Amino acid sequence: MLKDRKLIVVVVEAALEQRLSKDILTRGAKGFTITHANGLGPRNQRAGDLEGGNIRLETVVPEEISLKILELLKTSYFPHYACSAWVSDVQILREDRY
Amino acid sequence: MLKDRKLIVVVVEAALEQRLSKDILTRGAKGFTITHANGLGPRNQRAGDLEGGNIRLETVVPEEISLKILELLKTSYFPHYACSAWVSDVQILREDRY
Amino acid sequence: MLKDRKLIVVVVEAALEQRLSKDILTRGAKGFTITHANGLGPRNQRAGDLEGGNIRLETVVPEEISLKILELLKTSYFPHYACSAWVSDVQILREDRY
Amino acid sequence: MDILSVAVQNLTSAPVLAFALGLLAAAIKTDLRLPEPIYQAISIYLLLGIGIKGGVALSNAEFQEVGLPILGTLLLGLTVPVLAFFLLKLLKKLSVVDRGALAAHYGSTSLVTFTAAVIFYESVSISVEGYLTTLLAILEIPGIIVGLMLASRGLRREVSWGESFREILTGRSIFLLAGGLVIGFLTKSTGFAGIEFFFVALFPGVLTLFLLELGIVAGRRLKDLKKAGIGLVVFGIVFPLLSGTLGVMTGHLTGLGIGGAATLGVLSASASYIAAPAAVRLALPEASPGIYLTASLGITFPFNLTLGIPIMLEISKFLESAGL
Amino acid sequence: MDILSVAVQNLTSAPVLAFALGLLAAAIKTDLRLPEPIYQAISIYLLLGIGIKGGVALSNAEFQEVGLPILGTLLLGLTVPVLAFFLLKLLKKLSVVDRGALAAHYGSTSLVTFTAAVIFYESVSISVEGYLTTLLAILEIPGIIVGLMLASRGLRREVSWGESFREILTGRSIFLLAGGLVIGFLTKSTGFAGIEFFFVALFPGVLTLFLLELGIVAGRRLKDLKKAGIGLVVFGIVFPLLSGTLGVMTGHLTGLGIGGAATLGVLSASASYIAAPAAVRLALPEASPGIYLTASLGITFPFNLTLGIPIMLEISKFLESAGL
Amino acid sequence: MDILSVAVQNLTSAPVLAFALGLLAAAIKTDLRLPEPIYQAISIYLLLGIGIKGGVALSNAEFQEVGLPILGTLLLGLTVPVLAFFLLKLLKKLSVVDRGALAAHYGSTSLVTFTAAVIFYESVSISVEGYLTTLLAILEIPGIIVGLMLASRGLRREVSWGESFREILTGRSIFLLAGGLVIGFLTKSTGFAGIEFFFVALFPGVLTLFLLELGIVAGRRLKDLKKAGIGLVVFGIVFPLLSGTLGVMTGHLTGLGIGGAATLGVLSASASYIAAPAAVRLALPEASPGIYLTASLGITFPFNLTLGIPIMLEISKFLESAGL
Ligand SMILES: Nc1ncnc2c1ncn2[C@@H]1O[C@H](COP(=O)(O)O)[C@@H](O)[C@H]1O
Ligand SMILES: Nc1ncnc2c1ncn2[C@@H]1O[C@H](COP(=O)(O)O)[C@@H](O)[C@H]1O
Ligand SMILES: Nc1ncnc2c1ncn2[C@@H]1O[C@H](COP(=O)(O)O)[C@@H](O)[C@H]1O
Ligand code: NA
Ligand code: NA
Ligand code: NA
Repeated sequence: MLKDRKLIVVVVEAALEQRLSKDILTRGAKGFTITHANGLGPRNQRAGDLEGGNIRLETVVPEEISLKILELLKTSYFPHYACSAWVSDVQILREDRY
Repeated sequence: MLKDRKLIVVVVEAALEQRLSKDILTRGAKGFTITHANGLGPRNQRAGDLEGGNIRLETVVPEEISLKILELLKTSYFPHYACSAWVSDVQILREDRY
Repeated sequence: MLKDRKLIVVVVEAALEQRLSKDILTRGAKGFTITHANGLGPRNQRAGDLEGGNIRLETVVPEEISLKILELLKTSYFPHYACSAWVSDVQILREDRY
Repeated sequence: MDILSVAVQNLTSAPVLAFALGLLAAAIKTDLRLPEPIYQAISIYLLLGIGIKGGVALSNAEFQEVGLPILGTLLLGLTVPVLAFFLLKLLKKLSVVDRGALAAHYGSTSLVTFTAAVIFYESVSISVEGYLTTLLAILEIPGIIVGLMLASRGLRREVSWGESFREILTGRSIFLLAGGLVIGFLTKSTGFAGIEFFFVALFPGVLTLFLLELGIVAGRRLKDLKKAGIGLVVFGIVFPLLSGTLGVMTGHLTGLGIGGAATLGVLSASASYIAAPAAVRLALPEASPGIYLTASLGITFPFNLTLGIPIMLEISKFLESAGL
Repeated sequence: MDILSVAVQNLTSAPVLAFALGLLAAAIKTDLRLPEPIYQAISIYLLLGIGIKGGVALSNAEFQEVGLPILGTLLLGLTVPVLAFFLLKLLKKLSVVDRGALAAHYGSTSLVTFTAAVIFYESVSISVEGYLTTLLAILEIPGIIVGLMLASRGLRREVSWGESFREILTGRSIFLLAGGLVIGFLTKSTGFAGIEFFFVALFPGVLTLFLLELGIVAGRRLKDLKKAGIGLVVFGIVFPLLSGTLGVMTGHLTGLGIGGAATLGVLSASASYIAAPAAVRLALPEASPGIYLTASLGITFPFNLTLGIPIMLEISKFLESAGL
Repeated sequence: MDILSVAVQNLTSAPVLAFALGLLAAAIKTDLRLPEPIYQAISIYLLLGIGIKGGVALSNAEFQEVGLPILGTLLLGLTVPVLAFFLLKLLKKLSVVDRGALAAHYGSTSLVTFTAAVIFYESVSISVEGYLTTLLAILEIPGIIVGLMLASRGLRREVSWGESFREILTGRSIFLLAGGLVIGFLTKSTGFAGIEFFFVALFPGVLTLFLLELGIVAGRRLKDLKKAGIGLVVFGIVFPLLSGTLGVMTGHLTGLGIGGAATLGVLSASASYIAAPAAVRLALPEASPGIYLTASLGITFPFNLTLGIPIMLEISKFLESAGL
């Protein structure tokens, strides 16, 4: 009864919350969950030290959508922004929601 | 030395924090971790816009418990509430704690 | 194009944020992400009820680093502190960052 | 002061303008929000502060003075939701469960509307009996319970009343209001002097910030108005006038002054959007938040805040002059 | 005013009643909590505000006036934890490490107890020397260090003192208190005028909110009382009387007035539940928080807040009349 | 009062000392931070409060009084970033994009510097026209846009101006300032009376807390100074003197008093570190935050806060006495 999906986690500076959310949805994700986060990474160059840390966005999507999102990150986020992302396998119950 | 377990992540409207925590424990989970979250999903109908967003609960459990929790979600949460959930494989060190 | 890595999630009482971050980096992790969390576990004995809950630290690392971090947790954190940890498989794009 | 200039003065008060600014913020989709913990802290501040002030007032009041108004308020709390439930039958589209949920909201009351009314009345030199807060606390709960019970007739499942009652009664709204009342009653004017600054002088300013946030939240609800339908909009404006008038009358009949009766009218007219939604969401998940939140927060709250408050005052003045 | 009416007035002050309300909230398991960021912000506000006020007072004081009390306080800070450590031998169940941890807590001091005492004394017209804050800052640290050192005799491992000291000294409590002292000392009464409103007039109200939260946290500790055992409860009540009396005596001997000596008694009697637990948790993970937090926050804090404060005042009056 | 004692009084004011304490906190690596939601809430409070106060002042002002200063300010907003952009050519290492980003920051303005200036001037009995807030709001935006446009000459990609403008104009800074102005203008002195306490009396204290946090953030920037290079440090100190003098002159030429002209000087001298970085980060990700944040927050902000404020006052006094 469980179906396979991909979980993408993206950590990015908080100023990009709106933009990333929109971009993710236009790539075909049907939903996402965001928590506020802090962190450290190899780049660690950052605007808005004042404007609060990172966001951690996670979205459960079919594999083909996950590839589109990764492509998006590669072209529009990784080059300029403090951004981390990873993908893993998850399983879900309600197929039509993800 | 690492043992296999299941990780269930449940995202649900914050009003249900107490109820979900209790339900998870009665299904046999020995612990859980909760963070506050926001999100968007296909349903997106929500009480307490005022009373703060979602919670993201995660619990590491043996496979049989994970099935019970999914069953619980299916009968008592999915039909009525804004709720998302996914399962994945994780490994842990201290077998008797999870 | 995707490379395999390990994701370690550590949940620990918030007082240890600084110490854990430093320890993780000295074990070879190149970055980490922290969110604030609450939770319940089998031990549930805790200092600083006052000083706010747990932190949830996650770090994407190569397998050999993940083993070092687990070793660290086993010797310096599990015996004394409220601490949970699990490991899973993830995939990343930019090999040299993790 | 004539009715028009009172209305204008209310509409140009800082809290109401802040609410309007919040609506605008939602309309043009800024990302402005009061952070969640601040929102929570302000709620606690308002509830505890209002409770304490009410308790101090109560400690200065005679029992016979307070007895009748309390009784009248209890009656209001039981009548208004029943009235709402049956009047809502006129809206054919609504299920029994949704009607019960709405009844729970309109049977309960809104702290912020109450506060805005008291601040406004006192700014136009109309005094309000201090123990009105006690009536606020009394009006908070019964309507929710009546509404839930009415709704349960439309349910095909068993309702666990025990758990629901526990959740309602240990909810933070009622706990802080009641707790504040006791603190105020025990600490009296002497003990209150030291904290008056924090809980009185800051109050209107804090309320202004809070209304900015409520404006944003209400503004987001407005997009659901179309879905909700014209019937609900009419209900959200007309019903408060009805229940408000009932409240003002109850006030006059039980011996409150002009300001007190008007405030009881506002209490009765206002719909809950904090305690009731939380209770309804847990006990009645079948009811649609898109309906009850839109009505209470998107329609009735702005209406009361802007027009209801001066209207209740006029009704109260009229009844007084009519010798009631 | 006789002792009884002083005690009653303290028990019915708004902060103490708010603390009681918090205990109740924990007992009936409401989900009421002050959000974490608010709690943190209030801590910063209290520490910085107290520091600044103390600094302003210090800028108005003569050195010879302050020198002796500072010396006496340092001595207290070294004596009290040693006393606690050895008296705790009477509780057979406690390990050396747990005794050291308790010594660290009782050797240090509680900002909120101090504040409540000063506010209360001034409300009954007993003046308190402004530089008592300096003594608070001085009493904060040494007790913790002494306690950790005593505890380390029970450890089978090496302790990294360097890291521990760094963590203690750069902790936010001491940093804000000391920083506030310097700000106040430099800005003087002139510079203070502009911010007095925020840091003085609001103070009791903010403290009331804070004590509500502390009541909730202390209430959750109460369930551990049974595990802790009767011995610990007795210690948590009797020891503060002892160390408090020592403090009052030190105050009188070093030239403080009635109010100042009573306050130094309260400082000495109070146990830390912010700085000490943080330091102990990091440096002494082997010690059980169930013991030291329960004692300091669950027993001694409520005792001092309700009874300790008026008792220290009586002891101080008594010593004064005894011509000490 | 001579210039030196004015400077000393500014340096020993509570807000400036709190800023210094924050720098120290960063230097010794304490973990002290104002929690994020508190920081956000204080921003909202400051912006809305300043806006409202400005609006009330505007409602009391004559149009002809305000017209010229507004025009002059607009001119400043367009001139200063262009000036910055071209002077920065002297720093050979900087790319066109980085120069544009810096121009955007120095063309815009800093709310906190403005506030500290007004509070300080009034504490030394120099009155400041209330509608200066209007000028603050006007100076916020144009500089950012000019800076972005200048920077875009160095980009090899298309810039989506539409999206960028939307993000800038719906940003919370400008929305709250402008919204506050309207609220204040409509509610007038009468409506303001009730909230004056919250928005006026508390203001300097809240600002003190805020500056503690800004000190910490600025302190963390200091470690980037070395990377930034001596040229940037010089620019961060000399350019504000230049643009500030331009501002004071504009003030005198358009009819402002001594205090008003000095404040316009401070506005012009100050560099944005909230609105501009947010806009630049989104629209110009190629620009290095290590350069623009370090310059505006790490160099220019502390300079203005400590020395710039009294210097602008002296320049204003000098120009006045020179009969300008
Ligand atoms: N190896 C990692 N594991 C988890 N999170 C990371 C890792 N590296 C970077 N991050 C997160 O990604 C953010 C951006 O990294 P950076 O682009 O290097 O500044 C950091 O602030 C962290 O929150
Ligand atoms: N595909 C998804 N990936 C991650 N989180 C999701 C997803 N869909 C929904 N959610 C989360 O689940 C919550 C409830 O979704 P919904 O029931 O559609 O309102 C949302 O607010 C999101 O936080
Ligand atoms: N099975 C679990 N799944 C997820 N988180 C857990 C689990 N057990 C414990 N935790 C987290 O680890 C923290 C420490 O647990 P403990 O050491 O038992 O107090 C708890 O507060 C939870 O946040
Ligand atoms: Na009602
Ligand atoms: Na002590
Ligand atoms: Na400028």
